[in-house]
Amino acid sequence: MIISKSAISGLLDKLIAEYQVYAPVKEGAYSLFKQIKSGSEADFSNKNSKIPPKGILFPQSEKLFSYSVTPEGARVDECVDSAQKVIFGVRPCDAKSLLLLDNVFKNDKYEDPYYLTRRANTILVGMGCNDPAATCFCTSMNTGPFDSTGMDLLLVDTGDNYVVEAVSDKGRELAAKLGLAAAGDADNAAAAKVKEAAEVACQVTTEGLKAKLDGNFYDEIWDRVHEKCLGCGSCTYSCPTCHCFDIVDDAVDCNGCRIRNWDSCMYPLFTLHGSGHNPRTGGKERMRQRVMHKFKYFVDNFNATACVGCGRCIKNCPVNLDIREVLADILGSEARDK
Amino acid sequence: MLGSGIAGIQASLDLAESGYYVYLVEKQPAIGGTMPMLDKTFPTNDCSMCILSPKLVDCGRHLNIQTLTNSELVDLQGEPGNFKATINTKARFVDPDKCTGCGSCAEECPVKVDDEFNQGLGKRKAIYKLYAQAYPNAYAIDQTKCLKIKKPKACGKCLEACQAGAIDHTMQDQTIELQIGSVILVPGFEAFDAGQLSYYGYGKLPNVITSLEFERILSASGPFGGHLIRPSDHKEPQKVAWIQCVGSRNCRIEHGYCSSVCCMYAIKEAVIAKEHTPYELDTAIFFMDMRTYGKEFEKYYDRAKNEHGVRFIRSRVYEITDTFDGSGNVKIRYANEDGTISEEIFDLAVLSIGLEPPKDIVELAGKLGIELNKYNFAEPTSLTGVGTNKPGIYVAGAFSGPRDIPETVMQASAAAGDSAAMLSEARGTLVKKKEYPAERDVAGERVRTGVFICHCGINIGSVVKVPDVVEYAKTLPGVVFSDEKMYACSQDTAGQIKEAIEKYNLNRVVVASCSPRTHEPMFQETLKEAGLNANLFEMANIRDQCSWVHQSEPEKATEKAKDLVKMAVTKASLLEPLQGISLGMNHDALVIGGGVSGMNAALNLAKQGYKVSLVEKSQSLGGIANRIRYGMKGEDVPTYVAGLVAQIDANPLVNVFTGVEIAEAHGFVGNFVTKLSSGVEFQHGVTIIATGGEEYKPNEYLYGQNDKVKTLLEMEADLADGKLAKAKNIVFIQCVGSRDDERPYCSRICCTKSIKQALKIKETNPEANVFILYRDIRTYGFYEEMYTEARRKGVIFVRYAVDKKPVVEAAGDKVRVTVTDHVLGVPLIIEADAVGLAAAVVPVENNKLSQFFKVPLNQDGFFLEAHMKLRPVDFGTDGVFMCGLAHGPKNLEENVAQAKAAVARACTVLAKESIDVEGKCAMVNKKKCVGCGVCEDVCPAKAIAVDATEKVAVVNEALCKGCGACSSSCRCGALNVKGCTNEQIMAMISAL
Amino acid sequence: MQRNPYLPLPMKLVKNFTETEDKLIHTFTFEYLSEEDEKSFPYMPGQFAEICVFGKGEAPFGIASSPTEPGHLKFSVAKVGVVSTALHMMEEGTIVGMRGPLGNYYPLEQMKGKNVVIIGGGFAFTTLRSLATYMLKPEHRGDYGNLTVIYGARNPGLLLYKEELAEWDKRSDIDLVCTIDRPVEGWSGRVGFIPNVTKEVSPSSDNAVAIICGPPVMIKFTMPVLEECGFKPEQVIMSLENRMKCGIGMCGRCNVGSKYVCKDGPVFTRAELNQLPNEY
Amino acid sequence: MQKLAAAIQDAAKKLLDDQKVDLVVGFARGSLPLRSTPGFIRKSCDAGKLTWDYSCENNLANYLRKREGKVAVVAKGCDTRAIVALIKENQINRDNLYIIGVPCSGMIDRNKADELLDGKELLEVEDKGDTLVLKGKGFAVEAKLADLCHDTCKTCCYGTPVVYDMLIGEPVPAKAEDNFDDVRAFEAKSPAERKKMLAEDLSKCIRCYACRNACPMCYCPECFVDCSTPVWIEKAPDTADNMLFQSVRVLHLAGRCVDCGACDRACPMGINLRGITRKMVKEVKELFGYEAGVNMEDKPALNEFTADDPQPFLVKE
Repeated sequence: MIISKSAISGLLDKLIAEYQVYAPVKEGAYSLFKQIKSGSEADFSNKNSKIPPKGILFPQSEKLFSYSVTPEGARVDECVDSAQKVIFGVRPCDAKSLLLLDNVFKNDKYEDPYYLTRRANTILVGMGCNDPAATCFCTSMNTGPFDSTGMDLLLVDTGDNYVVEAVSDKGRELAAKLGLAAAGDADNAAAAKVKEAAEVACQVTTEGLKAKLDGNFYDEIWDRVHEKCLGCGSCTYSCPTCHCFDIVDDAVDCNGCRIRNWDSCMYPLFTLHGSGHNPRTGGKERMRQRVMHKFKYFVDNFNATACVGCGRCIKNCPVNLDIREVLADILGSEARDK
Repeated sequence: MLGSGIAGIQASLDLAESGYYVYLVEKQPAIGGTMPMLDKTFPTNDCSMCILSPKLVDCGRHLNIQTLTNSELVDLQGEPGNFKATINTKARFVDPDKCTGCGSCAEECPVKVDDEFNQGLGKRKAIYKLYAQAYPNAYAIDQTKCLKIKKPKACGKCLEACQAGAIDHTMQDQTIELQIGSVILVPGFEAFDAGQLSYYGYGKLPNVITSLEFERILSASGPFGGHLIRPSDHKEPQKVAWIQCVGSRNCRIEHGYCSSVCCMYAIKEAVIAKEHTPYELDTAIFFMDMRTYGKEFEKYYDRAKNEHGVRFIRSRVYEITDTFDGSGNVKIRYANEDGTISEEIFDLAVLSIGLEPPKDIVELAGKLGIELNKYNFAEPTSLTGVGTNKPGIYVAGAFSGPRDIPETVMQASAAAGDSAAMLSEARGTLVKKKEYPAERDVAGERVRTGVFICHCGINIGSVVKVPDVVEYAKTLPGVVFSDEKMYACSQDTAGQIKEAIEKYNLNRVVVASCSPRTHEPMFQETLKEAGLNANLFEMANIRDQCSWVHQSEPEKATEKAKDLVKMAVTKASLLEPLQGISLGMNHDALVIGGGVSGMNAALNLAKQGYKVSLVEKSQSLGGIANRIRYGMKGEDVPTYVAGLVAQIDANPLVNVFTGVEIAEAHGFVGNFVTKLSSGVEFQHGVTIIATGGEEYKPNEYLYGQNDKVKTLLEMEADLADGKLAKAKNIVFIQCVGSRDDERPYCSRICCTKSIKQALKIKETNPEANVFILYRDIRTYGFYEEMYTEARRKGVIFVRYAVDKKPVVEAAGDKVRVTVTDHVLGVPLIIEADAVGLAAAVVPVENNKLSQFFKVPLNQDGFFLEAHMKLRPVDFGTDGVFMCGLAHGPKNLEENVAQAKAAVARACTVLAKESIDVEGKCAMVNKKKCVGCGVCEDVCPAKAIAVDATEKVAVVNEALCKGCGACSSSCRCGALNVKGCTNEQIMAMISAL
Repeated sequence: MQRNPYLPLPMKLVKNFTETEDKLIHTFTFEYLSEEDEKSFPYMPGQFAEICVFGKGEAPFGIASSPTEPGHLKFSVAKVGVVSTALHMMEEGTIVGMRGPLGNYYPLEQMKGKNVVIIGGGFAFTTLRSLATYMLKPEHRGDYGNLTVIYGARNPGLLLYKEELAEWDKRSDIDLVCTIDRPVEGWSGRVGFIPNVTKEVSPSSDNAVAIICGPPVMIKFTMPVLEECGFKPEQVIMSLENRMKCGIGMCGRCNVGSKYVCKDGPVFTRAELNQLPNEY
Repeated sequence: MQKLAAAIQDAAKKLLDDQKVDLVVGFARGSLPLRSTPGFIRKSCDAGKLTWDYSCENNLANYLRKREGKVAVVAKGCDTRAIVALIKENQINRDNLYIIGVPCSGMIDRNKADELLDGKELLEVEDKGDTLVLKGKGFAVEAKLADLCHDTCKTCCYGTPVVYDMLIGEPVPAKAEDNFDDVRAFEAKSPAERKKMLAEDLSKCIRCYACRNACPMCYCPECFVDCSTPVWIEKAPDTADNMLFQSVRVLHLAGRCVDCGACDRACPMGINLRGITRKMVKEVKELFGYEAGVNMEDKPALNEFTADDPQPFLVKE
């Protein structure tokens, strides 16, 4: 299938009539995924959004339910969002990240209705990366600039057109609904050429990483890698796979609502127990948790690394603490487990 | 205590806190004296009422001060230590125990009377309260004006209005007898009646008013709510003049003394008036000599002149007349210094009226057998500060001579000190101590709050729907009981609250009524009596902050009252019982400095039975007084000093250390440890700093280069030793090293001292020519008489301008002094045989002591008192006091008084068996504290410091006043004040 | 999709009882509002629930009652945080939210036929009470061998469930050893710290499991004693107390190694814990 | 630049060799163009990792609190101001700190480069003295250093370290005093405009707290935003709460902010945080004549109360 670039805006308008449509919107030098009201708002010129689109399915702050209490009981109204959504222009790394998050929000025992409902009602229209950034290392993290895993449709930029590949049934249905024209062989060939040309220059060695992490919890490498870390949350909040959250009440007297907000394992109070005991007291422990969780615990549990190589944490870190270097340091360190 | 102005209040509090029972006798229906009438006070521009109010409350509530208002002493018999006083109490017609001060009666009273408190500028009713914050907070009936008292069948509206049943028109005068040990006479002063001086037009010209009237105009509680207008036509004045020395420095009407306070209050009024007006107000002060001789006064004068643009016109005012143009403006005709005559028109002229003794004082003095001076003031006997000719009777305040508030307070404390010294054997025998039932342990109990909503007569009830608020309170979390009260503060309500606490097993109490500032302690008392911790109480102010300000919107006011109650209930639920702490108290004293002040302090302490360590850094006692030969009134100072030294030596309670300094000092009130440079270490409970001062060594006027040029102290020695007998021309130059850029303060004593020496010279050699070159002659109080005498005896006074200082040159065996005379405008050349330089009084090096005892110095290097006005010998740091020249320049008499004052203040501490601190102090959450030290810097009580090793702030609970400065400065949230925590405050806000 | 695990079940506080003499621990009894509600809350000893104080938030607490005691839930809670403080102040009759049961439970199946040693210290005795009560129920008692309970507190006033302890003491099918840290007048039981008392009791590890809950320091010193008695890591069962929010293994707070204490725990054997980093 | 870097390396090497310090905190080469990263050198053989160029923007004072042993730090003017302020707050022991001062005439603002390139990716930078050539795939843009300089650096009058044990390089020439034109322009707007402007900017905040953590003066063990007793502020990134967060942060920095711009640089969302902090810097300077951290002697403005303290800030316009 194929869409001409000039038709994108109109196509989005068509979608907006039926769906909540999210697409990259330019904000100064960067772009962000936002719900658009008109197709013309979308802008695909940036390599990727500043903050990942995960917030569309797992908002930074969301109301879980509201309540009011009476002497007889409590009235609880859940606030599950079941609106039909389209995320348009999602990059392969971010699409992959949602597959990873699925594991979290539907574990062996529980299902999170908020995320899962949105997830079920969301169509992902992906967009391949013709020209990956220098900070991208997706190919090292089991995905790639045109990896369509997790998407419903994949758009390949061939210059004047997007060649559209249907990935899932949901994608095919949407394509049918939109009545997309079939792509010619030349277009498909152009797309294949683009795909081939796309080069992720940065390669991060992950070989042996898991094995290393399996045995280096007490290694002194952790004393060093965290040293420059300021302990802010710009890496976790810009990470498409980070999913830690907090639950709070916002209430006047007994009427209020329960809200969940993103939280970060990099914050010192994250694990502070009511008794005053904190199992992760310092920056070293928190940095280790972040790395371990992404590259070991997640692998243990779901057989996948909780990193998609999008490179946002590298760009957003105020002190240029580069996860690629951290991983290299860990791999290069002498194993010396207790 | 005869008189209840600030002197009576201070002396009563000092005595009562030191273990004596005080009867405070006041003619008026409320205590307070003159201070409540004043708007702001110099030199700090503090609101007079605001600073007085806490003392009023303390005094009024004190268990060991019995206030007798509407009362007068009619007879005194017996001996010091055992007097019998007869007191006549006039009928008040209102029972102060029942009256809640709500004011409903006055609203109904039909009789309007000129309000003397407002200087007749406003009206009050026949049933009235002297002023809003009066103690007792009870109304009184003006017998002469009340319709019902004149005709029992007439009127009676107040009776209907009073829901407390406090009014009784049939009340009779009563006479009681008191057994007392001593009398302190503090009747204060009366304002000079400016109508006596017809040339000022007071009483004839509507826009000539007195300074006291002007105070009331400026006052926010005054007749015009602080809006500066002319009382005659309510016009905003554009130009205001002050005329100084009205009824002062005037021998023709037998007011030959200086009233001491008028220069400063006039400057203050001019400055404050300018602040009050949104437009540029022109202010001018017509004066003869600007007498800003007190601590920080000269700087105040300089600021008024240079920053505020107050005009100062050195002149003599001849008369004030009408401009006759219908504007009501006044024309001031005056002579300039050079003799020329000028005129200027002003919208308003303020007469700076002087102070004079109360008219009825002669009679009282007669009853007491007290001698008065020729103006009918009771001048204290020499070098006693507060003594009278009758043992056991002391005098303080303006009645002992015109003086300002700090000096009055100092003298009051001194009188208390002398009185206590005399009665020391009886200390603690008559004082009462309240006993409370054992405190109920409410820890961990579920919150059970009782809420009491007050109608305050009609004050709240007529605006706020109290029953609605009561019902609303019942719905709030933790509230198990809610009720309304006509007067929550009445005696019977206290009983009902106690009953409710018991019946409903309340463990928190909320009262919604008026201001916690006045009423919280009373309600807390009720809780204590019911066996609850006082800190389980919370108050909502639904009167001042609700019904009064929202009178026209009753519905909204009711809603707001509900909110205020909800906030209070929310905070109450988070209140915890707080326990005060009790620390040991060492009852010994340390006096630093062995001059006249230090010795007087040590002796007075010893007389009160306390052990004293007296530390003097030089080899012998006496200090700078060793160089003084004559007192200001001619006293034999060497003999006096020798006498003091002998008494010190003979007193077994005084341990003297000479030739040593303080090497180290640690600790806090009741628990100081001081180490001397000799290695001796001892503990003490209080410290009195009396390190004295020095005479400035001049660099100017050939001093040190020519042996004819001497300082006043050197002159004094020469004079006494007869070395000046043959001198023909003698010149005194004033303000040497004072009132300049380096030392922008007045040294206070030099004018008087120079004149004293000039008179001495004239006495021995009437032919000698004595010249005094001055900028302003500052012979305050009765020293003005010496100035008058000196002029009469031919001492020549030549004023010089600060930019044209006299020139002193060597001229053979003489010294040539050239000065430009202001009157003649030509240089005057004097070939002097001796030149006396009135060198400044300068402080000694005090930095170390300042650090050791955590007490501050002012910019001039003198110690800085806790409060300029009302705590003149105290420091912000508890248990440390000061006196003498260490505080600032003053003469011997004043130093003696201040030494006694410091002792009286110290004894209020020493009399305590332990240091008991109420629980409301700061606390540190060590986990949140970073030890940044902001709290340490901002703590006015020096009660918090960062521990150097632990790097966290540590509170000294004995010193903490719970003011909250630290907690509001602590950005980490590590500091909280118990009973007012961040959490409690946020809970209150969140409750809205 | 299954039931929304974030939604609380309304329950009524019927008893707010001050459990210890320092008044810092209260025991709360909550009643279900309906039979269906009760059916929707099937739990086992060792599980916990998130108690939600409306307006303040929720916090996890181990369930102290036993499924053998129908109709209500019981918790003993120390006053430490916002929610527990609100609970302590709560009027009887107030509605709270209950989310659970959460977490795993003591391995009652595997314990069948074995001797059971329960060791508890201070206010960590709550789920142990649930466990003991469960096993003491006549229909369950036969499933297990000897039951030894070693329980200690600083002083007698700080022991939880004093009346029940007295009853257990009278029974012959449970061997109860109560101890306090220092001698106090009127205390006739044992005196000494849990590790020492455990050493004195010296429970046999043959065909036994030990379940131990208490303050970290108690656990630290009791472990070697159990080892001396021959207990292998597989025979020692513990319950962790990490900070939790969601209780369903998502929010990441109680993540230790690849486990989520809320979902995979809080009950772990010593052997399982040995595999985890010591971040608990 | 190269020379300075070499001098820093030598200094670090010598300090470590002479065992005068156990650690040198300096700048190391970053992983991206126009970026450096804090470097921690413990062995003299590693001293070569230290660098100095236009990208050494981080405030290294952040790494000096709670240090054991003797530490040396490579410090620009703003770093030293923060160090001075932290010494005054008992957070750094001057005796254990060796300051290698390096005069700084301004660091490069990456955001400005990004804006110049309008989202195109910067891959390489060529330093040509007064200009930089910004290169990427298929483009090369030359830009004046002065144009790329951080706004903070443009108004900074303390490029030369205010305190140091060793100074590397020449002091930078004195600049005209900061006249706070930016703040004045902000003040000239109506309250409604100001509110709108702040709200728009702060609506971007994601509450990652990079600003707070990057600030050398924000070091409370528990920030008020994290406090649960009481809850001062909701954690959700709501614009009103974001504004409250920054208002309180600025109040907490009153008389302490050294105007280093670290908050501004750290913000991943490009919020103009310095615009807010500088308003307070200006107020404190105008009212109390105080600038934080410019010398060791002055007492912090809000740590002392005098009767003469100006009060206009208490009065609402």
